[in-house]
Amino acid sequence: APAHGRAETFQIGFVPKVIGIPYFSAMQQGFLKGGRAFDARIVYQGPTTSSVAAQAQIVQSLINRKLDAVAVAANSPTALQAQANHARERGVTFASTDSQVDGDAVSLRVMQATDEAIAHTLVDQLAAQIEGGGQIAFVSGGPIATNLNLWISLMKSYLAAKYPKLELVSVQYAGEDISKATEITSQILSAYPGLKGIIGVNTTATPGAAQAVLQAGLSGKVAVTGIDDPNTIRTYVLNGTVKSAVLWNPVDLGYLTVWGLTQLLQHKALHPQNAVPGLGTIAYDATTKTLLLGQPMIFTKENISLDF
Amino acid sequence: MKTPALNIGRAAPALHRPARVPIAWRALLARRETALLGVIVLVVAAVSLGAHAGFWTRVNLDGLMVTSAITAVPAAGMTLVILTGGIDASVGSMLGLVSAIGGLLFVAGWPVAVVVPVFVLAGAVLGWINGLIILCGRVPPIVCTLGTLSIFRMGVFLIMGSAWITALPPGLTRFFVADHLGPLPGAAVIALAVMAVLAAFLRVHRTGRRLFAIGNNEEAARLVGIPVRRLRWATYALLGACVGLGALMRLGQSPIVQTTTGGGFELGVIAAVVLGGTELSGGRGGMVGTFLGTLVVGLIGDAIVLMHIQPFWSGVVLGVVILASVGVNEGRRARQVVS
Amino acid sequence: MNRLELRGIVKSFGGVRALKGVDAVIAAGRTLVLLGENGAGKSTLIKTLTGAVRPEEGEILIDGTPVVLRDPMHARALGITAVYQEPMIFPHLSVLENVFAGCEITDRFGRVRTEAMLGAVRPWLSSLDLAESLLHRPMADLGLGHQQLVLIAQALVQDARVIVFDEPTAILSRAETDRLVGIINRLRDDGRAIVYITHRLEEVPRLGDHVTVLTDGRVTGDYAASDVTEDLLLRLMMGRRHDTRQDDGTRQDGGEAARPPAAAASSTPPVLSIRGLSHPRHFHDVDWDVAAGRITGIYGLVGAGRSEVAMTVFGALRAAGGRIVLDGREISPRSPAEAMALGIGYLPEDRKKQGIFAPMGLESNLTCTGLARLSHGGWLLDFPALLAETRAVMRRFAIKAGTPETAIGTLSGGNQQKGLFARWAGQALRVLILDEPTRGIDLATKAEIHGFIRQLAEAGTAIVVITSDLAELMAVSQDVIVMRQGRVVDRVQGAALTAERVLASAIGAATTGHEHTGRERAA
Amino acid sequence: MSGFRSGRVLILGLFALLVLGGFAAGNPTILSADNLSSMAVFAVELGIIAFGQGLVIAGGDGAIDLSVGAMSALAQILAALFIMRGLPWPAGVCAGVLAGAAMGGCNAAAITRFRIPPIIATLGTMFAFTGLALIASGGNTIDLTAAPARFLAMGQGSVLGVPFQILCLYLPLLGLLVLIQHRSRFGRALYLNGTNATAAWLAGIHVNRLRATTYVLSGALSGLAGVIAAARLGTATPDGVPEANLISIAIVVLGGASIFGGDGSPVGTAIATLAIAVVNYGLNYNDFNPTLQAGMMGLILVLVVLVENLVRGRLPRLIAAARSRRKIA
Ligand SMILES: Nc1ncnc2c1ncn2[C@@H]1O[C@H](COP(=O)(O)OP(=O)(O)OP(=O)(O)O)[C@@H](O)[C@H]1O
Ligand SMILES: Nc1ncnc2c1ncn2[C@@H]1O[C@H](COP(=O)(O)OP(=O)(O)OP(=O)(O)O)[C@@H](O)[C@H]1O
Ligand SMILES: [Mg+2]
Ligand SMILES: [Mg+2]
Repeated sequence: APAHGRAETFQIGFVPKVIGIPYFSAMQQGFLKGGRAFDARIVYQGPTTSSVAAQAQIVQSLINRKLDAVAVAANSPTALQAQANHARERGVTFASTDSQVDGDAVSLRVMQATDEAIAHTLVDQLAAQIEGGGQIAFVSGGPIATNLNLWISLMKSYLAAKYPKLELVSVQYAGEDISKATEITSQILSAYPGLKGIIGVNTTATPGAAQAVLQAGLSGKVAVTGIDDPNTIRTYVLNGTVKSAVLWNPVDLGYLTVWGLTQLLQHKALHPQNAVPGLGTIAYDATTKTLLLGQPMIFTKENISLDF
Repeated sequence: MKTPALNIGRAAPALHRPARVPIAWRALLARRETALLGVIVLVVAAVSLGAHAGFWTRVNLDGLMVTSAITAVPAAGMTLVILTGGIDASVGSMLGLVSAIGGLLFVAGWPVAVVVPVFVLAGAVLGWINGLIILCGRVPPIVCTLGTLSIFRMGVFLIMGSAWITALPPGLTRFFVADHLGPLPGAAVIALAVMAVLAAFLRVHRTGRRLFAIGNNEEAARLVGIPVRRLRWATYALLGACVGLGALMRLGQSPIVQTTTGGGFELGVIAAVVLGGTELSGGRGGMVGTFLGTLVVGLIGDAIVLMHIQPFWSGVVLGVVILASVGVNEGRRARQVVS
Repeated sequence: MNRLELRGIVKSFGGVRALKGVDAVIAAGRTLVLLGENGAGKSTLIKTLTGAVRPEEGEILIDGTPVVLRDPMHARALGITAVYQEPMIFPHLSVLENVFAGCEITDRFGRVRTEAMLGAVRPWLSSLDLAESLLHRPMADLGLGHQQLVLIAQALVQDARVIVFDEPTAILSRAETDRLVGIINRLRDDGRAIVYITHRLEEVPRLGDHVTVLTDGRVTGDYAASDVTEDLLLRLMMGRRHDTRQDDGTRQDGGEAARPPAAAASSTPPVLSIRGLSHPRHFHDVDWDVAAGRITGIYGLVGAGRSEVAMTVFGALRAAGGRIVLDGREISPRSPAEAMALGIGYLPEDRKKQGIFAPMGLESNLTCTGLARLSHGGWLLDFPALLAETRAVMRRFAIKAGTPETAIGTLSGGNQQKGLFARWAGQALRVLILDEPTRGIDLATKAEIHGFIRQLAEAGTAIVVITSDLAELMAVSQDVIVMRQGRVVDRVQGAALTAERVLASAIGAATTGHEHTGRERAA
Repeated sequence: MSGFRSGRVLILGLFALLVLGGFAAGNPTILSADNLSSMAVFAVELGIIAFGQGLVIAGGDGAIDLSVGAMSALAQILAALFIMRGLPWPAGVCAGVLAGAAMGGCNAAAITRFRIPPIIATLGTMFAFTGLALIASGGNTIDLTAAPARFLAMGQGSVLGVPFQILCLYLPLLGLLVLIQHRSRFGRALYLNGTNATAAWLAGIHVNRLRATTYVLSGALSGLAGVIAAARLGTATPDGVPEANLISIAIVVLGGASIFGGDGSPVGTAIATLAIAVVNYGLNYNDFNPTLQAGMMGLILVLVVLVENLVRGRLPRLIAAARSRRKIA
C-alpha cells in the first residue's frame, strides 16, 4: 500500500514499454537514483510483453491509485491519450519519457535525443565504415514499434539526401528476439551477397545481426552498427564485428525524468536551459514541453566497458 | 468421462472407411509427407531458379539447418506427446527457463561439461512437472501446459531479474554451428540423430507401439495392461529433455539469453508437428512427417527473405502455403474416401 | 479347485449400488454363465475381476489366496483377461497390433517381432474364420463384427488362466457363435476357467457348466446348467417384473410360431427399392425391396456388408453405382440430415462410436432426433416437452436410470441400447433401418421392442431389421434378405422362410439355387 | 442446462471474491467505482473474444480458433481505415464486425470444405490475417483520437455510471449467448456435436453448417472486440490483442469447458474472465512485483482445476472410503 510519509515525498510511477530488458532496467536505476536525489518514491510496474493494451491497463491502475505523477515509455503515441486525459482530470501529473505520448494532456516529455540526431548518427556511423558505398540493410524490432519506424523513415530520407551511394536493399523485422534477428540477418546475407553494412534499429536487432555476421565469417567485411547498450554488445565490439554502437545513457534519462517531474510537482518553472544536478545543462522546449537529454552516445572499443 | 472422437477434425468421414486403393502410389499421394515433400521441392526450385542465387550458399544452408534443428529436436519430443493424445503448450517458456538456468550456471563459471547435461536434465525436470500435474492432478494437458507456460515464464523473470545473460561460452556456437560433419552443422547432426532414434523407437519398439495404442484409445490401452500413466508421463519428461537440448542449440545460434527467450516458440513446434500429419487427437502420425513439417516452416521463412518478398507479406505467404499444402492433401484424402 | 472366488463384492457408482454383495465361484475347467436383466450388474462384476473397477467391499481370492487387483495390468499378470462388452479397439493400429496390444512379442531389446506374433495368432485365425490378410489392415477398416472377433483373438493369444467374455456374441451370427462356442469349450477342457455373459438363452446349455443369475446387484439363482430350464431362468431373471409384463413375445422369440402373419408377398410397390447398388469395397450389385407396413430382415455373417448398404441409403456412405428409389423417386442423400428429411431413419450398430453422447444426460440423448418438433418456433427448446417425452420413453422401454439428467454413458450396455432405439421410435418415417436393434438387450425388453417394431410397421413404416440373432430374425421379419460377402445371395418370404435355409444361404453352404437369386432379380 | 459445470463456476466465483477481498484488505480503495470499472473495461475485449472461442470449442471434434487475436487486429485496422476515410462511424463498426465474420468464414471454409484440421487451418489464417493487418496499416498504428466522439465512447464512455461496453455490449452479449448455447436448438446441436460428432451426424445434425456458424460467430465477436479496443485506446494497432490467441483458450477452459468440446458455458467464461481481471488489476494496484503477473494466469488455471478435481473426485472418494472403513471397524 502506498505509504503517505512526509508531505514532500512524491510518489512517481514509471511504466516502461516492457519489463525484463536491460534497457528499461537501466532506466529504472535512473528513476531510483532520481528518487533518492529528489525525495520521491518510485513505483515500477510494466507489462511483460510490449503490448499497448497491457500497458494502458497498468497506467490506468497507477492513475487510479492517485500517485502524484506517472511517467510512461509509451508503446504507442496515441493509445495512452485517454489515460493522459484521465490523469489530468484527477490531478495526476502525466509524463512520457523515452517514447512519447501525443496530445496536450501530457505535462512533460523527456527525450533522450532528437529522433533526427539518433537516425543521423546511426547512418553516419555506418557510412564511415563503408568505403565507396554499396548495399545496406536495416534489421528492426517489432514491425509496429512507433519510434523504430520513425527512425527508419528518418534514416531513409537522410540516406537519400546525404549518402546516395549507399543503397538500402532490405528492411526486416525480428521482433524483440535476438535469435530471430540472427536468423533473419543470415538470410539477408544470403539474399544479398554483396551486402556492405547492416544497421540494427533496436537493442535486440543489433547483437543478433552481429552474431549472424560473425557466424558467416564476415566480420570486418560487413559493417554492423546500431542501437545497443554496452553490456549486450560488448562481446561483438571486442571481437571486432561491431566497430561502434549508438545509445544514450538510459540511467540519465530516468534520472532526468524524475528531476523534471519533481520540478513540476513543486510548481517550479522549467527554463529553456536548466542546471540539473549531476547532468549539467539540459535544454527544455516549452512548446512541446520537452526536456532533451542531449546527443546520442557512441560506444567504441574505448568506452565499451561502461556498465549500465 | 469424455472420449475424444476418434477422428478429430473430420467428423463426417469418420464413417467413410478408406477405400482400398488399387495402385500404391495413389495411397502415397494421399499421405501428408508426400504433400510436404512436394512443397519442399517447389520452394527449393523456386528459390534456386529465381534470380537470387543465395539459397545454395554455405551461410544460408547452415542458417536454415541450424534454425530447423532448433525446432526439430523439441518437435521430435512433441510428436511423442501428441501421439499419446497429449499436448505441451509450455515449451516456449520451458526453453526460456532452461536457458536462464543454464546461462546463469555458465556465468557462475561452471564448466561446460557439467552445464550441458544440466540443460537436458532441467528440461526433463520441467517436463516431469507437467507430467505430474497432468497425470497425478488429472488436469487436462492443454490446461496444465497453458498454465505452466506462464508459470515457467514467471520463473525466468524471477531468476534473471532483467539482465540478459551475455557471457556465454563461445564453444556452444563452435560446436553447434561452426563445426560440420560433412555438409551438416553440429546442430543438424544432433537433430537428425535424435529424430532417427525416436523414429526407429516409434516404429519397431514395443514401447513406441504402445504410445500409439495410448493415443488411439487410452481406456482400451489401460484395459490391456499398458502402463498408460507411466508412459504418458515419460513422454512429457522426454519432451522436456528435447527442449533442453534445443535450448543449448539455440544458445549456439545466438549466445544471449533474454527474459523473453523462447516466447512463441511453442506455436512453431506444435505447428511443425501437426503440419507433419500427426493428429492432435493422438494415435496417428510419425517422425518423418514432423521432420518434413519442421523443414517446410524453416524453408518458407528462408525463401521469403531470399526472394525479396516484402516482410509484411511473409505472414500471408506462410499462412497460405500451410493452408494450401494441407488443404490439397486433405482434399485428396476426402475424394478418395467418397469415391 | 476354485481358481477364482468372489466374496461379498459391493460396488456403487455415486448413488447407484451396482453390486450389493455378490458371491461367485469360478473353477478351472468350468464355464460359469452369468445371466441377468439389463443393469443387473454383470459387466460391473466382470470389471472387478479384471481390476478395471475396484470394489468397495468384499474379497477376491485367486487359488485360495486373497488378492487386491490394483489395475488391469495386475490382473493380466495374474492370468485374468477379458473381452469387454464395449469393444476396446485401437482404430489406427493394425489388426495384428490390436491382437497383441499390451503383450507384444519382442526380442531382448524390446523390438516387436512381427513374424513371431503372426505365428502365434495363426492357429486361432482359422477357428475364428478371420482372413490372414486382415491382420495388416488398420482396425478401423473392419466392421464391428470383425472387430469383435479380433478382440476375442486378443483374449485367446494370451494364454490366460481365466477368460471372461462379456456378451461376445451380441452381434455375431449363428455361424460365428457356433465357432466361438466350440473354441470356448475347447479352452475349458484345457483347464481354463471361463466366465460368459449372454442374453441369448439358446447358448446356455451348449456352454454352461454352471449358471449364476444376477438381479439388481444380487445373486438370485445358482444352478448347474443341466438343472435349469428356460422357464426357470426367465422367472429368476425378471423377478417381479415377470408378472406385470406380457411375456408372449419372450417365449415366441425362441421358436418361429409367433412370426407376424406372413401375408402373401405384398403387391403394393415397395417404399424403398435399391437397384444394383455398389461400393468398391463393401458391397456389390445389391438389390433390396422394402415394402410399407412390412418388416424386412437382413441376415448375413459378420462382414456381409449389411451395415454399409444401410449407411449408404442413409447418406452416410457414398455408393459408386446403382440407384436408390424412395416412393418412386430416385434419391441420393449426401448426408444423414438429408436422408432424415426424406423420411429415412437409421439406428447405427456401433453404440459407443456412432450412437450415444456418453457424458450427456438421457434427455439430450433420447430427444436429439426430434429437436425440431420439441422446440418453440423450431429454434427455442421447449424444456418441459423435452422432459415429458424423455420420462415417457424411459417408462415405456424400462430404461433403468436415475433421472432424465443421468449421463447415458453410465448406464449399462443394454439400457444404452434401449435409449438409442427410443430415439427413433418416436419419429414419423417412411423407412426405418435398425442395425442390431436389440444388441445386448435382455429378454423381456427385447420382446417389447419386437412388439413395438411390429406396431411401427402396422402404422405404415417400412422397417428394415439388420440382425445377427437368428431367433430375432425369425421372430420379427416377414421378408428376409440374406447377404454374403457384399452380395445379396437369397431372399425368402412366407412359407419358404426357415432358419435352416437362411443360415445355409448365409454361410454359402446352400444349393446353388439361392446363390443367383439376386442377379436374376436384377436382370 | 447442458454443458454447465456449476461446480467450476462456483469455485471460480469464490476464488475471485477471495482474491478481491485479499486485495481490499491490503488496500481498501481497490473497491472504488473507478477501480472496479477499470478492471471490467480492460477485460471486456478478451472476454468477448473468449465468448467466440467458447462457441468454437464447444463444437468439439478438435475445433479451436487460434486466429482470434489476428482477426480482431485486422478487423480493427479495417474499421479504423474506414472511419478515418470519412465513413460514418456506425458503418465503420459494422465493417469491422463483418470483416471479422468474413475472416471467420475463411476459417470455416478451410475447415469444413477443405477439411483442414482446425488447429492448422487457424494457425495458417493467424499468420495470414496478421500479415494482412500489417499490410493494410503499413505497419503503423492508426490514430483514432480524432474520430467521432460517439465512436470513442464505445470504449471510453459510460452509461448510468457503468462503462458503455459493459452495459450495452458485454452483458447483452452474455445474455444472448446463454440463450443460444443453453436454450436454443442450435446450442443443443452444438453440444451434441461437441460430445460425439459422428453420432451427431448420424442423428441428422448438420454438422458442417453448425461448425461453420461457430467460426463465423467467433470471427464476428473478435471483430467487435477489436473495434472496442480501438475505440478504448483511440488507436487501432495491427497487433490487436496479440495475447488473445492462447489466453482466450485458457479462459474458456478455466471457465469449465472441456477442450474436447461438448461442454462449457458463457457464464463460466465470463466468471473466468472476471477472475483473471481481478487478479491482474489487483496485482498492479497493490504494487506487487510486476514479474508475478506473468505467472498469475497460469497459477490460477492450474490451481483452480486441481482444486476442482480434488473437490469432485478425491474428496468424495476419501469420504466414502473413510465411511466404509468405519463400517468395517
Ligand atoms: N461408470 C458408471 N457410473 C455410474 N453408474 C454405472 C457405471 N457403470 C455402471 N453403472 C451402473 O451400474 C449398474 C450395473 O451396470 P452393468 O453395466 O454392470 O449392468 P449389466 O448387468 O452389464 O447390464 P447389461 O446387460 O445392460 O450390459 C447400472 O445401473 C449402471 O447404470
Ligand atoms: N473375408 C474378408 N476379408 C477381409 N475383409 C472382409 C471380409 N469380409 C468382409 N470384410 C470387410 O468387413 C467390412 C464389413 O463388416 P461389417 O461387419 O460391418 O459388415 P456387416 O454386414 O454390417 O456385418 P455386421 O453388422 O454383422 O458386423 C467391410 O469393410 C468388408 O470389406
Ligand atoms: Mg453389461
Ligand atoms: Mg454391421
